[in-house]
Amino acid sequence: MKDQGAPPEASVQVSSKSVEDRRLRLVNRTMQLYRNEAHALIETLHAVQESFGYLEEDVLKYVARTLRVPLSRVYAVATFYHSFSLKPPGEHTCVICMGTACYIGGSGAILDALREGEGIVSGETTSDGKVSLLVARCLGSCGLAPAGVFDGEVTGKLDSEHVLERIGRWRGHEH
Amino acid sequence: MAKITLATIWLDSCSGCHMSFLDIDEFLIDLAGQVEILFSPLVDTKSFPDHVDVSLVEGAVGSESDREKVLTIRDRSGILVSFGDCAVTANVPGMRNRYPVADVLARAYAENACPAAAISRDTLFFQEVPALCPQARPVHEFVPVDIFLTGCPPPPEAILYLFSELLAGRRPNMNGRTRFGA
Amino acid sequence: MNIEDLHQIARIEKSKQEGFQHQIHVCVAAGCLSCGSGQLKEALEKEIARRGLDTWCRVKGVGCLGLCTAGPLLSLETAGIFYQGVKVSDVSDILEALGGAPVERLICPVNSAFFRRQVRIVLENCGRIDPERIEEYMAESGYGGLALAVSQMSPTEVIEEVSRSGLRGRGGAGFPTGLKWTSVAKASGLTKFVICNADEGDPGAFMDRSVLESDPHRVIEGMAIAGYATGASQGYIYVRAEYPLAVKRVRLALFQAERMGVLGNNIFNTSFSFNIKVRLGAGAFVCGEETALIASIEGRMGRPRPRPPFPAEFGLWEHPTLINNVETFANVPPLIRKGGRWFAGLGTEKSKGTKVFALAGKIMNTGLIEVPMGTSLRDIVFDIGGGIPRGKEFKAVQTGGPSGGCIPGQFLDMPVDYDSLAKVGSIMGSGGMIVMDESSCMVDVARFFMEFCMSESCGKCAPCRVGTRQIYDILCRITGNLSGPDDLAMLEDLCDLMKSTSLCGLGQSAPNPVLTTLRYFRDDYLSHIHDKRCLAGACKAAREVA
Amino acid sequence: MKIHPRKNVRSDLNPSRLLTFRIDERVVSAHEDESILSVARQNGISIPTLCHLDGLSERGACRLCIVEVKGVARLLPSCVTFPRQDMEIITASERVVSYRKKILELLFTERNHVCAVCVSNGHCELQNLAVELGISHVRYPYLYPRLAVDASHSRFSVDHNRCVLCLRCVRVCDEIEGAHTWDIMGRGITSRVITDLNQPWGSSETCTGCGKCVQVCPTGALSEKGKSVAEMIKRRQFLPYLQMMRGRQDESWPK
Amino acid sequence: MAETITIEPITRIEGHGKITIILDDDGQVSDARFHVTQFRGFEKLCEGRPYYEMPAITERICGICPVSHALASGKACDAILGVHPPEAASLLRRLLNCGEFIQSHALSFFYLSSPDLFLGMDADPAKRNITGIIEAYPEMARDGIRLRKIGQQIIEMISGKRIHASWVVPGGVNAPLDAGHRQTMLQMIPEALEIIIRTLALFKKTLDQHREEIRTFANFPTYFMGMVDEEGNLEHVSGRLRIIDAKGHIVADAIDPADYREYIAEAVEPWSYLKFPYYKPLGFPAGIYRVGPAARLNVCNGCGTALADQEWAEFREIERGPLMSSFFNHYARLIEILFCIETMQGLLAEPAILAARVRAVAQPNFPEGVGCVEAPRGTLIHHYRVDEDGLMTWANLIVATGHNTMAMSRGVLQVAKRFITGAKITEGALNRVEALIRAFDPCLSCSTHALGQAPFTIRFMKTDGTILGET
Repeated sequence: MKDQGAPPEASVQVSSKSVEDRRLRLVNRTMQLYRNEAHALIETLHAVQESFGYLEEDVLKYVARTLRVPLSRVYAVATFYHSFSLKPPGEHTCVICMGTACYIGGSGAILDALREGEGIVSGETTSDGKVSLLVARCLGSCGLAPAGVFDGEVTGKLDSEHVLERIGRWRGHEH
Repeated sequence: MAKITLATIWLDSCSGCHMSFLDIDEFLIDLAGQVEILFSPLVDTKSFPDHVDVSLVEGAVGSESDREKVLTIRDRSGILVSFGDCAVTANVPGMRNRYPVADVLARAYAENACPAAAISRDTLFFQEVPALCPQARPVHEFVPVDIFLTGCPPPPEAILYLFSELLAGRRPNMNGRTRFGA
Repeated sequence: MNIEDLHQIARIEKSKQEGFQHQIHVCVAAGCLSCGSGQLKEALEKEIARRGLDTWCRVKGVGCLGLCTAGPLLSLETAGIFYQGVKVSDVSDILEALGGAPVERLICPVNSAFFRRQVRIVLENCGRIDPERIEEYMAESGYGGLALAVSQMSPTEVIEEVSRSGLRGRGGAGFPTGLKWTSVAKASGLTKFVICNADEGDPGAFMDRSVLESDPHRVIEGMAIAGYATGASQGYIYVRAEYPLAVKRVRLALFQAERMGVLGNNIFNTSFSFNIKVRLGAGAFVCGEETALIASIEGRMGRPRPRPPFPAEFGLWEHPTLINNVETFANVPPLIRKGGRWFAGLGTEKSKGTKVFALAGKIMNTGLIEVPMGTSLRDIVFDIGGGIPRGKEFKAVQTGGPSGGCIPGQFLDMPVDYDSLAKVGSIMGSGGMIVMDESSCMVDVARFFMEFCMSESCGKCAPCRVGTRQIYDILCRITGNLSGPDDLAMLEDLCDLMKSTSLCGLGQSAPNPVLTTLRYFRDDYLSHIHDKRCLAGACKAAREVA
Repeated sequence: MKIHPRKNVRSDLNPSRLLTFRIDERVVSAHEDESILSVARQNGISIPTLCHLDGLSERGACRLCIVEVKGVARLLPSCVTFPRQDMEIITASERVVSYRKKILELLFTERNHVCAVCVSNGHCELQNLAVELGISHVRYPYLYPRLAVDASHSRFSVDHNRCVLCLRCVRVCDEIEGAHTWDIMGRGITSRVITDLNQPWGSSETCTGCGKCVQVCPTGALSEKGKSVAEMIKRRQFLPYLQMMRGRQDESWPK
Repeated sequence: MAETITIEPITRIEGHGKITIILDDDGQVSDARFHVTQFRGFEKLCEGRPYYEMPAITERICGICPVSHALASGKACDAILGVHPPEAASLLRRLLNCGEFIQSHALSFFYLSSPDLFLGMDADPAKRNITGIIEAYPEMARDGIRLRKIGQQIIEMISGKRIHASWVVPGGVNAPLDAGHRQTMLQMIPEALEIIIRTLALFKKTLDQHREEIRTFANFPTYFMGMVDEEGNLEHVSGRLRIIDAKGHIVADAIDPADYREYIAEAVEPWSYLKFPYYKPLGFPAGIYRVGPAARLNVCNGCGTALADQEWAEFREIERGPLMSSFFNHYARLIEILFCIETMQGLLAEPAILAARVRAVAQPNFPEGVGCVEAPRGTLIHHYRVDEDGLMTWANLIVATGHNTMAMSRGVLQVAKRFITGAKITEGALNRVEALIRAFDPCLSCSTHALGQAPFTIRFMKTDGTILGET
C-alpha cells in the first residue's frame, strides 16, 4: 500500500472542476517523483504554491492524505516556512527586500511609504485585490540595494517614488 | 520604641488585599501599638505624608493618576511593598490589556446601556477624571519595589509575617509563604 | 566516462574556444540580469549574427563578474577589458571597437584594487565560464579533482589532504573540515549522506548564490569528493527557493553531470557511486542550523534538536551525515587537484585559504570579492571596496549577519580571520560584510537584526522564542526614545541569558549584534536613553513600539 | 523502555555500559543511556523541568533542566545529556538557578497567565516551579498577547493564554494515542498549538477524544470543560501504565 | 467668585472616590459632584472566557463582597446550564452569604463608620479611625474585630479561603460541608449573638446625638427595592425582588430577577456617560430608588427570625412608612447581622446541609442567564450571554452602588447645603459629606467594575421629578 499506484482520485477531494485537476498535475507529479513518501511534503507544498498561487485548504487535505502526513503536521509545516502562503495572492506581487544592505540603503522607508501611500503592509493584499506586498529576508542582490521584485522581475536601486509609481500603475491610479 | 509609620493604598484592584490585611484580626490591636497608619483608605488623611517607613501598594497601575500616585509613594516611602497579585502581575485588571481601551469603554458605556443608546463609541469621551493607561500594568514596571507579596489576596499569615519581620528590623524573605494566585 | 574521456572533452572545448578571436562574456548572474544583461546578451548575439561575425566572435553568458554596483558588466576575455553599465544601445560601438581601441566611456578599470587585490580560488571560474555548459567547466580542469581522488587516492588520503589544507567550514563557525569528514567517515553505518547547505540565509550575503549561479559544477564536484571520502553515495543540495536562477542552474548542472557520468554509478569506472538531489528551502533562516536543515530535508519543520548526537553520527534519516556549505565544497576540487599544502600556503596560520565576501552597504564597490584570509578590514573596505561614498565617515562594518557583530573603526587594521573576528565579538559567518557610515544608528541596526532573529526564531526553546521578542521590544523602546533607566541592564541580562541557555546557534548568537553595538557604540544607546535623541539622526522618535 | 524508537534511540550509546560519576558531590552510577535528569531523580535530586515528561520523547526545549558540568563551559540540558565516566555535574549552582528563574519569568511574560482565575490554580506545574525557584515577581514586561479560547470540543477546551508550548500534547497524541491531532503552527513568538488544519478542536476529524493531551498538559491550557477555577487536577498515571502495557513482550490473551 | 472644594480621596469607604462641592459668590453650595476615579472594565475583560470561570473572575470585582459576586455569577451560570443546584448546595450558598453579611457589615460599621458615630463627626481626623476606636473604646473595637473575624472564619470554613475562594461553581458549589466545621460554626453563634446585641443597644443610644445627620443624610422620599422570600420576609440569596413606593405601597412584587429589564432600565445621558438605573415605569429621572440594608428592611414584611423580627419591628416604629433617611443604613446593618446569625443557626440545623451531592452537572443549555442576589450594599445583578461553546460574548453587571447613585448624589448636595457655608467650612462639615457616602457604604470597587472614570453630574430635582436644575 505504501508505494505504487496513483494517489487517491484527486477530483474527489479537491473542490471544483477540471481546471483544478490541471493545476493538480504538477502536484501529483511531484508526489509521485518521491513515491508519495512523507518527506516529499515540503517539495509538494512548493508545487501546490506554484500551481495554485497559495496553499488551498482542500489541496492541503489532499496532500496530507496522499503523503500520509497528519493534517496538523501539514499545517504546521505550511506555516513554519515563510515561502508558503495560505491566502490567495493579489493580481500582482511586490516584494521588497529587507536584507541588511537594503535596510541600510533605505528599504524601511520604502515600506513606510507604501503603508502611508497605499495603505498596505507586508503580508497583505490591497483591498482591490490588485497587489500583494511581501518582504524578503534577502534577495541576494545586495549590490543593488535597496532591491525588490515586481511580478518576478528583480529591480535594484529602488526608492519610494519609484515603488509607489509602479504600484499605482498596477492599481490604476496615479501618484 | 518609635512606631513604624505605614501607608496603604489601592489602585486598580478589588481591595481584597486590604481585606486580607484586616484578616490578621486581633493582631490588628497589637499592631496598632507598634505601627502608625499615616495614610490609608481606613484613615482620614487626605494627602500622602512626606515620609513613611513602609507603604503597601495594592493594585495594578491602570490610570494616569495611579501612575502619579506610585511615583509619589516611591518618593516618600522607605520600603515599598507590592501588595498582592494585581500590584505584582496586573492579575485580573490586566485581562483588559488584550483589548484596546476604546473597546473596553465602549462595551461598558455605549453597548451595554439598554434603551436605544444616545451614545455611540465615537462620541464617548471623559473629563475631570484621570486618563486611562492603555494597559493595566504591574507597579514595578513604574517604580522600584522592595518587597513583593504575591497572592490573590496574599494570605493574612504572610502579611503578619511581613510586619513581624519589618518590626524586627529585618527585610522579610517571602519565599514559600505565598505564590501567584494563592 | 573514464578519465581519458574527461581530458578529451576538455581538449575539444579548449580548441573550440580558441577558434574564436573574440569572446564577449556577459554577466548573467542575478544582479546583472536585473539590470538588463539578458537583453544585452540577446542584442549582442543578434547584432553579431547580423554582421556575420559569428565565426570570429562569440558571446557567452557567464556568472558573476564581481562588481555588482557597476552592472550590467561584460568582459572581453582575450583583450582583458571590462565594460560597465552597458546598455543595449552600446552594442554596435562595442562590436566596432573589437580588435581596436576600447570604448572609453564604458571602461571599467581592471587595474583597480577591486580586481587587483583579489585571489580567486572559489571564484576562479566565475565570470569566465558559461555555468550552463559542463564542457566549459571541464575545460578548466573541472572534475579533475574528482577523477584524481577516486582513481588515485584512498578515501583516507582524500581526508588527509583536506586536513592538511587546514580548510575550515565556510558556513560560519569555522569547524575544521577535515575533522568533520573524519567523523563521518568513521561513523558506523552503510548508508551515509552528504548535504550541501545552500540555504544562504544571512541577509546581506550572496556568495553562495553567486557560486551556484556561476559555477555550479564546482560544488557538485566537491560534494562527490566528500561522498567518496566519507563513504556516502547520496548527496542533497538544500538550496533557497528564493534563488530561482541558482536552483535552475544547479538542476541543469546535475542533469549534465549525470548524463556525462561524473555523477551516478561507477564514476570514472570505479566502484564509487554518487547521486545528488536538490531540495528547496522554504524561507527559514534557522534551517542553516544542521539539525534543522536535516529536519527540513526530511519534510518537517526546521526546528533544531539538541546536539549531541551530532549529524556526523546521527543525521539525515538517522544516518551519518556530512554537512558543509557551498563555499566549503567549492574549495575542495582545487584543493585536491593542487594539494593541501598549496592551499595551506594561503591565508594565516589558523585560517587557511581565501574567503569570499559579499561587500554591501555604504561602500563604493559593492559586490563579490575573494581575498586571502588575513587581509585587513581596512584593505577590504577602503582599498578593494573603494571607501565610503559621498564623503561620509566610516562607522562600522558588520560581519557574520544576524549572528555576527558590528566592528568599529578602531579595529580596521585587524586581519580578517576566524580568530581575530571572534576576539572582537563578531564571527566570520558566511561572508556578508555590510559597511555602515555615520548616518546609521547602531541601536537601530541592532534592532533590525533582532527583528530578524525574532521572526526567524523557530520557537522551540523558551529563551530564544521569548528572549528575542523582549530584546526587540527594548530596542524599539530605545530607538523610540521611550526607554526607562533599567532598560540597558535588562538588555544585557537578556543577551546573556540567550547566549547561555538557547538550544541552537541561532539563539546563542542572536545577541551578538546587540552586544557588539553596546560595547563599541554605547553612546548611540545613551544618547537615545538620556537625551532622547538619535546621534545618527536615523531614528524616527515616533517609531511604534510593538 | 523505548516506546518510540525513532525519537529515543541513540545509536552512539551503549545501554549495557555502567558508569560512575558525581551529581552534586554525590557519587552515583547509571547506564550510559540514562539521562542525567533521570539519574538525578532516581537519586532524589530534583531538577526542574517543563517539557520533559516520563513516557514521552525528549525535546530539550524548555531549558529549565540545564545543569553545569565541570570542565564544560556550556550549560547542558539534563534531559538529553548523558553521563560520562567521572563526570562532575552540578544541578543547582547559583548561575544555573538564576538562568532558570529568568527563563521561567520569560514564560510568564509570553502569555496571559492569570493564576488567580485559572482552572489549574494550585495544581499547575508552571506555578509550582515559580514557587520552587522563589520567583516573587516577573522582571520582564508582560507581553499581553490577544489569544483565544477554543471550547468547541464537547469535553475539553484549549486556552492559548495559558500554553507554555511544551508540546507534551503534541507528543502524547502522536506517540501514545497515535492520532497526531495536535501540532504547532507558525514559528517563534507566534507559535501556537493547533488541531488538524488549525480548525476548531470540536471539528477535528482525527481527535479520538481520549483526553491524554489534557492530562499531560502542565498548565491550565488544556482542561476539562466545566471544571471551575482551581478544580482541574491532572491525572498522569495512565502514561507509565500504557508504556508498560505496550512495551511488554507476551500477549496474554488469545487472539 | 465661585469656589470649589475638593474632597479627595473619600476615605473609609471601599473604593476610589472624590467629591467636588461648588460654592456660589455668596458662599452658598450651588452644586456638588461625585466622581469615581477608577476603571476596571470587567464587562469587556471577561469576553471570550468560558462561562464557568465567571464566578472566580467576578469575585475579583470586590474584595469585600466577593461572595455576593460569586453567588450572583453562580446563579447566572445555573441559568445558562438550566439546572437547580442540589439542596445542600443551595443551603450552603445561603450559609456562605450569612458569613459575608456578618463580615462586610461589621467592616462597614466598626472599621469605617464607628469613628464618626462614637468619636464624633467633628473629632480629630488623626484619631478618627479604627485605631482611635481601639484606643477610646477597646471593648467595642474588640467586638468589631471579633465579629468580622467570625464572618470571615465562617466563609473560610465553608469555602476554604476567606477572600476569593472560588468555591461557588455553576450548578452548585465545589465541596460539601465538613461536619466538624458545622460544629465549630455552631459554637461560634452565641458569642456572635452577644456582640451584636450589645452593639445594637450601644448604637440605639447614639441616635439622639445624630438628629441632624438623620435629618439630612439623603432624607427624601424615593422608591425602594429589595429581595424577599415567598412570605415577603427578608431574603438575600434565593428570593424575588419587590419594589415599594415612598409611602410603602408595593408597586411590583415577586419579580423574577431574569425579568429585571422590565422593571429597571439604565439611562445613558450624553452629558454624563454614566448609566443611571431607574424604575422603568416611572421613567428617568423620576424613577429614583434605593437599595441596601435600610431599603431591604423597608420592603420586607419582617425578617422571619425571632430576635431580628423584634429589632425590625422597633426599627420600623421610628417612622410611619418606610424610613427615608439613609443614616438608618447603619441601624439596618446591625439588624441584618442579627438576622444572619439566626439564619445561620437555622441552616446549620438542616440535616441536608451535610449532603455530599453539591453540584448539578450539565453543559450550557441556554444562551443567556441572569443571576441576582442581595449583596451587603444592595441588589446585585449579573447578566451573561454565551456562544454555543459556552464562551462569554457579553456581560452586564448592575451593582448595589449603581442603584444608589442618584440618591447618593442628591444626598451629598443635601448634606453640603446643610453643613457648609462659605464663611466657615469646618473639617467636621466636610467629614459629614463623606459620612453620608459612608452611610450608603458604597462599594466603589464594585461600581468601578466598569463604570468608573465617569464624572457624576448631579441633577437637582423635586420629589415629583421636576428638574430644578442640572449641571
